[in-house]
Amino acid sequence: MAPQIATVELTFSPLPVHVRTARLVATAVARRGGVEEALLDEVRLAVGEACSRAVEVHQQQCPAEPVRVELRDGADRFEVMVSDRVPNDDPAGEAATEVSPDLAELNGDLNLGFAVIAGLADDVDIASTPAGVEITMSWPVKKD
Amino acid sequence: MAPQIATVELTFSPLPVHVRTARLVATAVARRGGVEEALLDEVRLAVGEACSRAVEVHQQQCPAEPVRVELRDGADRFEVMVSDRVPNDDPAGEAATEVSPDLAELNGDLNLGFAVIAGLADDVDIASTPAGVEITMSWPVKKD
Amino acid sequence: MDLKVSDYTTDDDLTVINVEGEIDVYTAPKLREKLIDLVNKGKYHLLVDMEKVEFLDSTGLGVLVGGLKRVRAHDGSLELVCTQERILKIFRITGLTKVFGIFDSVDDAREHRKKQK
Amino acid sequence: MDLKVSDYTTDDDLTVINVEGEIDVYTAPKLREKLIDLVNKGKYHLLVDMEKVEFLDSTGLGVLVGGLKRVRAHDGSLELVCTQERILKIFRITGLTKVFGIFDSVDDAREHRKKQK
Ligand SMILES: Nc1ncnc2c1ncn2[C@@H]1O[C@H](COP(=O)(O)OP(=O)(O)O)[C@@H](O)[C@H]1O
Ligand SMILES: Nc1ncnc2c1ncn2[C@@H]1O[C@H](COP(=O)(O)OP(=O)(O)O)[C@@H](O)[C@H]1O
Repeated sequence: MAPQIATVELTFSPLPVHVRTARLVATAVARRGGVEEALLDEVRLAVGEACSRAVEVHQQQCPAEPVRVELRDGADRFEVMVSDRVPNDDPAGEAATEVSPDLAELNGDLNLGFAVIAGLADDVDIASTPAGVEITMSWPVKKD
Repeated sequence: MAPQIATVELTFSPLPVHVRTARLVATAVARRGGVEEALLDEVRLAVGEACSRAVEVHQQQCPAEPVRVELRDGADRFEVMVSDRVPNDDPAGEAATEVSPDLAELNGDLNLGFAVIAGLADDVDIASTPAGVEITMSWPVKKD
Repeated sequence: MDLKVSDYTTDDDLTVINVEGEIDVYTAPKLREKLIDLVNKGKYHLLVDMEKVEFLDSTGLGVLVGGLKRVRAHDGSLELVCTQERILKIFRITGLTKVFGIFDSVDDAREHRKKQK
Repeated sequence: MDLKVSDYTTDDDLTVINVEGEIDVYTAPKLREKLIDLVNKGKYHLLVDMEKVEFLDSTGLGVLVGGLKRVRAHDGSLELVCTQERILKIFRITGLTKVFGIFDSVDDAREHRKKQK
């Protein structure tokens, strides 16, 4: 795939209200980038989940640091990367746990957020870097 | 006034389509920040003008550099700063020129954009820094 | 879009909670408070009407699961009314369709409840 | 919101241009092309109906001013139909209410035109 440029980048203080802004921006840019209407709901939800998670870990560990969302409008994929500044998290491990419908299991932290992301994004990559966790998701684009 | 933090920051490649994203974000954040409904039209328009101008100068001088919009949700003002990376521009000088309705004058560059910003923002500051031009605009906020 | 939450209790002792708007990380605390409040008042049979919910994320799911755990501790129930495909999809993805009773209408849920008695 | 532009010419030789949507830095080129195209076809009396315009910025104003200059070069006219306060405000702020004839309806503009002949 050809290298993609970050066309729109959003950074925001880790507050729940800004997750709404992130959803709004991601959906608008995805629509303009050619993501099909039917997929926009998935973009909205998956980006919201990734941002909610980042806001949560920032509030616990570094409330002064902003959360970053990069939107890359590529030739054939619309890509979103949500990055936090909290390293040593183990999101991939958590994500690997299948969500079981067994009520007994609902006592623990279900990580429903990761289940939603995994279920919605066409392609998901979760990377733990020394700087923090990067969740990259993408959807196909129909260019006219 | 107490120091304000940049709650939301948007950077985007200098393309007209992203000016629409900037308008959308500024309006949404202003609404949530407590700017009155009646003023949101002004926020939308003024932020759009400042971004259109920045996109235009970037396209001419540095198409690879992003335009930046900072939205600061302060205690009593909602503040927007649009910055470009093109120094040696003279926006303040241009802005100082009153728009004359004389048709004879319409041959030159009218800088209607600055006229709109000046007419709409409650408070406008245009600063030419070595890095580029920063247009800061603000509106009152009603906190509940 | 803010969240509106209201409730009423039927004569067969079912408390119907009407939720309208977006249930997300920003508004979910409001729904959570409502559920806690009802349980504290001794309402252990809850039916959350999701027909006017425009958006639901995992925080919202978590609040519903939390509510379910609370009412179960009192041998109660928490069921849902939902016919919107986009909302149902989120329950399906997370496997929660198997945890919640999901009905097409408040009447359907009441009917079901009567049969079980 | 994309921009829709269409036109028709009345029997008194006035070309009415219907504009619908947002006229901004992204869509203004489309309106500009339409105006240039009409002038190239010998249409020098233009009336831009702005009633369905939802957003107008200075780029849009610039295009209208550009159109006015073009038709003036042929002793023509470019006038507007606009009653929306939020759009009128932008013409007022920039002093352009004194440059454009602005009417409440297409009929008003045609009436005015007949009287001037
Ligand atoms: N965002 C979430 N992601 C995954 N699970 C959640 C989330 N929020 C809540 N839960 C689940 O719901 C349960 C109840 O959570 P909560 O509503 O905070 O009530 P409680 O006060 O009982 O912890 C948690 O134990 C957890 O299993
Ligand atoms: N964004 C703008 N801001 C201010 N004035 C503008 C703008 N765009 C156009 N104009 C004015 O409109 C005139 C016509 O511009 P334009 O539509 O590009 O046609 P032309 O091909 O004649 O330059 C310009 O000379 C200028 O005075």
